[in-house]
Amino acid sequence: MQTFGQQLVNGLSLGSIYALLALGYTMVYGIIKLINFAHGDIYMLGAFWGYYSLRAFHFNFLMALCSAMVVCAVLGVVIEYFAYRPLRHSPRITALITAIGVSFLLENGMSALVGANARSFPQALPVVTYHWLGIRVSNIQLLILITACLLMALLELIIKRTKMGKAMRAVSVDPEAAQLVGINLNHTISFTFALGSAMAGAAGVLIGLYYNSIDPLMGMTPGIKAFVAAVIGGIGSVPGASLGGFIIGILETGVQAVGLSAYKDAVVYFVLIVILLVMPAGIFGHNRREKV
Amino acid sequence: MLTVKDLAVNYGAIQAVKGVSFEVHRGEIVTLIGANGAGKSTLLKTISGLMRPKAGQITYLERPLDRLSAPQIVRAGISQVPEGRHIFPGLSVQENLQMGAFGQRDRAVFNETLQTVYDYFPILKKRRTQDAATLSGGEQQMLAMGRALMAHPQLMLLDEPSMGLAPIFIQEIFTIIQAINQAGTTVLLIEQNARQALKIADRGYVLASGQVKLSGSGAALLANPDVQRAYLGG
Amino acid sequence: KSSSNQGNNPGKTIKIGVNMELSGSAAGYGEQQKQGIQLAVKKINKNGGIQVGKTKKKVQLVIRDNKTTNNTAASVAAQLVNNDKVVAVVGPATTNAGTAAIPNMTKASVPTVSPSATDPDFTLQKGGAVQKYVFRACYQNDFQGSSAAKFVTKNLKAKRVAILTDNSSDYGTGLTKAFKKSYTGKLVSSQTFQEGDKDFNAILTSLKHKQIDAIYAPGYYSEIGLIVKQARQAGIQAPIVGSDGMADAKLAQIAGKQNANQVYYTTPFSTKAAASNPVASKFMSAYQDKYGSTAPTFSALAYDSVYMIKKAIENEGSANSVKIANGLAKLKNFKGTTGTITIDKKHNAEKTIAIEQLTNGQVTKTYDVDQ
Amino acid sequence: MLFGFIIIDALEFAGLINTFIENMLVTIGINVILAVGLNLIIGFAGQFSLGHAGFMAIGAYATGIMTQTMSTPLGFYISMVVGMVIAVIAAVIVGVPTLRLRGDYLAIATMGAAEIIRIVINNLKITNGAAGLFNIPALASWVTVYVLMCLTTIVTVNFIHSRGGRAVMAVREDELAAGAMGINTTRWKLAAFVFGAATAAIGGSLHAAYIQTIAPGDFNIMASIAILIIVVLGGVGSITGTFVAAVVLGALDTILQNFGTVRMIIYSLALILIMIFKPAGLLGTWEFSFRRWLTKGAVTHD
Amino acid sequence: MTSRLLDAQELVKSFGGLTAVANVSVHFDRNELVGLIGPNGAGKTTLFNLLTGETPLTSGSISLYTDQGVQTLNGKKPAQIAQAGISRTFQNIRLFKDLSVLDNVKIAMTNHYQEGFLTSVFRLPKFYQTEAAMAQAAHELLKIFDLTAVADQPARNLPYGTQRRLEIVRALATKPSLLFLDEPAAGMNPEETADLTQLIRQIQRDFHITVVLIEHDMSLVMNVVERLYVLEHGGLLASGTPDEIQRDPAVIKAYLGGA
Ligand SMILES: Nc1ncnc2c1ncn2[C@@H]1O[C@H](COP(=O)(O)OP(=O)(O)OP(=O)(O)O)[C@@H](O)[C@H]1O
Ligand SMILES: Nc1ncnc2c1ncn2[C@@H]1O[C@H](COP(=O)(O)OP(=O)(O)OP(=O)(O)O)[C@@H](O)[C@H]1O
Ligand SMILES: [Mg+2]
Ligand SMILES: [Mg+2]
Repeated sequence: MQTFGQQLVNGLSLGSIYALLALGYTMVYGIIKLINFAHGDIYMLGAFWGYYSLRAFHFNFLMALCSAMVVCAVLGVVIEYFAYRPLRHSPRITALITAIGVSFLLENGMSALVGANARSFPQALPVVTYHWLGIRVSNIQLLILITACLLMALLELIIKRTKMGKAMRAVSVDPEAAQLVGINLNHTISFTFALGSAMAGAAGVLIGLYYNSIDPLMGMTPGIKAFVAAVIGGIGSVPGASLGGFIIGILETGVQAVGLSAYKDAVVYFVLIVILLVMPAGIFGHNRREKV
Repeated sequence: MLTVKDLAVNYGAIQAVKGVSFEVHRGEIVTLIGANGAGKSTLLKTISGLMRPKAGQITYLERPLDRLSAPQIVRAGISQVPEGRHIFPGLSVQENLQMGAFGQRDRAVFNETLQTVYDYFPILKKRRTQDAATLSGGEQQMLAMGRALMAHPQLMLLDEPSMGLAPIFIQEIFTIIQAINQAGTTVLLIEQNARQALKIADRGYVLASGQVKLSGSGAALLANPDVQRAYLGG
Repeated sequence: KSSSNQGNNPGKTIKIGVNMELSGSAAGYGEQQKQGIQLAVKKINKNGGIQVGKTKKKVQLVIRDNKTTNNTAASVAAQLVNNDKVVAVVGPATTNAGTAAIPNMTKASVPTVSPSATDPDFTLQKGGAVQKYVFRACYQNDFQGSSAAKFVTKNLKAKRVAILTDNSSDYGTGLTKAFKKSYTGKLVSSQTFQEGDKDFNAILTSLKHKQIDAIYAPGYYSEIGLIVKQARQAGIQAPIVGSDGMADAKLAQIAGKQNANQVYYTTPFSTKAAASNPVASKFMSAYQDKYGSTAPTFSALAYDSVYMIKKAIENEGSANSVKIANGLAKLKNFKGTTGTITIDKKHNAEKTIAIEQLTNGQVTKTYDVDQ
Repeated sequence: MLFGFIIIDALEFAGLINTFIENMLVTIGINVILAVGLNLIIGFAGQFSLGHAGFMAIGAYATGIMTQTMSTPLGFYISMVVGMVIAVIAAVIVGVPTLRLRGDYLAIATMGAAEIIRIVINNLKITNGAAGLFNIPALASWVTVYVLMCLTTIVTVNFIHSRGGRAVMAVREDELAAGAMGINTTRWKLAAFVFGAATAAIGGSLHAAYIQTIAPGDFNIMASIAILIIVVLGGVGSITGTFVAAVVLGALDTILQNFGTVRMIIYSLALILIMIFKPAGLLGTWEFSFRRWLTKGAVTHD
Repeated sequence: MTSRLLDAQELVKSFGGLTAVANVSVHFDRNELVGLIGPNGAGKTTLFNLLTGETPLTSGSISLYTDQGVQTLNGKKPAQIAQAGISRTFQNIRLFKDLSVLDNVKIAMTNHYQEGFLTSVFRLPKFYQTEAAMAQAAHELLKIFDLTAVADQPARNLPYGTQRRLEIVRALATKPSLLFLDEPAAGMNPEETADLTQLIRQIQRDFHITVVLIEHDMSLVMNVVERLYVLEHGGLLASGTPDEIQRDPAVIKAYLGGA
């Protein structure tokens, strides 16, 4: 029972990381139907920004977190402007390849710039471990979980309640009509990228802090997993992305807990396929069957 | 109010509009009729800023429009009801109408306009919380018009509002267009249903393969034998 | 048809190729090796080069990236031997890329020394005969794995061991296989992880209540560092024993000094022993000067690889590639940074193995394992 | 094609082609085989598959394992056929459920399926786990690769220009309308998918027998993406484009070997720029005057 | 009843809470021209979708009378129903836009010209024979509809009206005994509509098939059909000859309007 509780905590912390990343994926995909392959690498850059801002500029943790969000937001906007905007009217698969190119560029650019080696992240917050019924929870795990939930709620609020959020929804369903009611397409898409990339930046710093190890390739695997999470949850849906993240986190934890660690990813993909077969648009996605 | 001069528009290599000129005066209903593929929709899209002209000028209230983006043009007072309705599925009827007033900041004005729209289209009020995707074709058409009205346009561009509608709806739509016009909005109307359109129009232009072939008052065009043969079914 | 069996000959300079993982998943390790290679060549050239017969010739490096993929490694090998006409190659770092390079090296009769390909069969042909042009500077897995098993049994007196393997390369799986072969105690659990994994909490939690005397975790420092950290944070105090892939100062940084306790690893390159090894201590300080950090094992192994080639040239008095291969095969008691190396019949590097212990992130003790 | 073969062979005899160039040509040839198959699935059938490397792995391991004991050319071809058969079975198992999905959902599902294949290979004894297989007998030469490249391309192009190809393209254009025309859309989607998988297995077999080393890591997501890049860069729906892109990328990759550590940076920049300036791929959907090409193809075959 | 072609009994279709088709029974005889009208959202297209298998039935039964006897269509896939001899066009044109006009027609003939996989992949002589036969049949159809000149053009290049015509040709190429047309005149001007009226009559006469059409353009409907069904709110409001329907007060109130 204790072990079970502990594993649940493990699963939730891992899940909240996937969720945080999946949020950005789901937003960008929701609006321009682009699998933003570079999203995981923006998260990597967020982690590196945290690393340097803590070490070189001696920021405190909160400042590092917020500045990483800002830097990544700007970066997301810049990437969108140069790499994706010119392709807005091209086949989507073209933009996907460009996204892959951007991802390669960020990974290898960072490797060339700072070296491909893993490095340890400055411990900006002292680790405090709480014990509760024999379950250990660290303050950083709580921080990640709470941040993930807060950001998710905030996003949902932005999308559902604010004007920009409504504009985002309008652009995602019909960009042309959105322009006809006075929505600026470019601003809206830039805003989405900024928001999604800021999430990734926050995730980067939090994960740097949590695992204490960052490297230029760190975004690759979590990036793909986060996309899978977003798909499981129903891509385009904010609660779906979070749910998907938690499902994957708990699933991976569960599989390892029963001793099948070698098949951890295989199980995740298997569950992905099964979920898609039952719900072809993910858990929260609406499967709008084409009306003839 | 709106002057289009020697306008030419291309889709890649295809020339869809080849030097079209016409005018719309304040308070009028002007209709453009013409066969399929004549370039009518392309023309409207160019006026509303969705497409860029290859040559020619568009001036609106003495201002050139061809440099403005689509959202800026909406703010300048032109709103379009696009071909095929293009309502926002997934958003409720009321949210769709809110989107129509996207550039609008004043809450009171907004409420007032919303009331007007609901007065024109009482059915929309009944369905205001419903997902717009589940509306019937006629209701969607009304929603599209309502949404365009929410922007408080001075000039409204309508692209085939009667397409695919039941006869009873068609009559209603034309009645509403007249009402909107009476309330002070200038209307540029594109129609396949030329007879109805010319009946309510002050003036009309006939477009064929990207060029203006004929123009005149609604009544004159209705009486024109060429128009009768080609566009009114004999 | 164009390749001769005479091998390549040097020109004005001695060209040494580097077929290395500079991008892709093993880029981190490849980069460290590149640093070691460059350091070695710089030093050799500063001293005038390599003595070939009567003249001294400078060394010229041709560095090429194999992207950590097999077909690029093969292609890079072909380019190095055919176009660049190198007389010897250092690399690749991984067994997979290394074996992919072998056919082209053999075709051109140019030797290759891998600093870190550990698979026992790496240097062997299918029937078990030795690959004439393939050498390595590191241990092979069997040696290191069995040493770890002995240490765990004898020194740690561990009766119940859990294994945590890096399952994404031959390195971790090979060591595990070797460990399992010679460990006689009880294997409580055998789990795996992937390169790049960051979260080991689930596995560790499942181990927690299993009364484990030691954990054997062969892998690289980037993951093992996290395992150490998360294990200690989860309250697992059992000793963690690993392999030379974690012999890197970064391990303690990633794990956190307070967590890096009771951590052991097998290594040829003992930083502690380095004090008594003049070659090693010189290398250590040179590395510190150039890169501002403690030299990692991979750099040391790569450094040795270059010097092994140098030694072979000097012994043979020729920088013809076939001769270099002969020289490498006959290398005996070569004093390297990672110990005194003798190349055996199977082209493995025989050298003593040490086990280092970390306490609060510092190497506090070195054990010798006798074979 | 025959012509190209003669030229390249002549060059080889003349000593102009060394192992290095041959290596490049073989890589290009194998990539053509893989990308032509994927282009059939993506470009012609309109099914976005991201799992091509999984089927390639099956072919590669079939050859890697079987030629350990049957190290003769005959053994190699038998292993290739066995690989194709297994790949076909796997493609049916994967395809029947997942091909109901659309667009990116299908992509992610096929990617997952390929990863499952890879992970299973990574954990099996017979495949030697993560260490992979090496010392695989060198049973594929440049000639083998070239002939098989021509053969698979001809067969694929013939398929595209037959009733099946039209059915498959109808599914791509409008699945619903295709169904209403009496075309069993599931069956034809599956046909294209299985066909592509079988050619991927051929590519895998050749890869194993030429490089002589295989490991599960060779067939990961990035490997699938690399093939996808060739297809998109050449032009989705253009077999000629696939050829051109495979050659361009193969040459680029080789040239970039001279750039040491920055090779991947240049490569990724090139990728982004080509896509931005040539969004439909190098050749769009243009095909090299294939009437003539086809007759020529038929001649070489008959 | 020898001339009966299709019998649909008590069809029901609900989408979640909404009943789009509620207990509708219709039948079509051989060589008939039937119209289906009703307000927007009445369930006309949905009814077509049910009859062609595009949308699964909630309940009801559909029987097709063929030379081999009665065949139930319940639960059949669209492709199977098409193979059984029912073809259709779509409310929004759904041609294979990037393919040539000829290929559009050939695709519809897929099931009538079998060529084996190996035959086509290895280009055995039979392949060339089959292809030639198919091409000839396709060209004959195109000729009837005056499309020979554009046979090699991609479908997307055709003007709207021509695309609609091609959609009808494509549907005919499957050799149906029953053809459903969903708003064939939508977006056409009166002149084009008049041409279409002619065309529909011609098809029905020359191909000896049953045509059922949905249309809002009364000039077309009242001119060609022999019989009409009127739907409203998913239910059958009326049925009868055009004259009867035009005078039916309920239909006038719900659909035709006063004018
Ligand atoms: N996206 C496009 N790409 C290429 N050509 C196009 C595109 N849209 C329209 N066209 C072509 O431009 C011409 C004009 O089209 P447009 O839609 O303006 O005609 P229209 O008069 O509105 O016709 P309709 O009555 O069918 O609405 C046509 O020949 C059409 O084929
Ligand atoms: N796939 C679907 N999911 C949910 N509701 C649907 C679906 N298809 C149709 N409906 C609903 O069923 C009702 C009937 O639609 P249908 O398309 O059959 O109308 P119609 O009679 O063809 O109208 P129109 O003349 O406008 O084409 C409408 O209210 C529509 O919104
Ligand atoms: Mg139009
Ligand atoms: Mg309908």
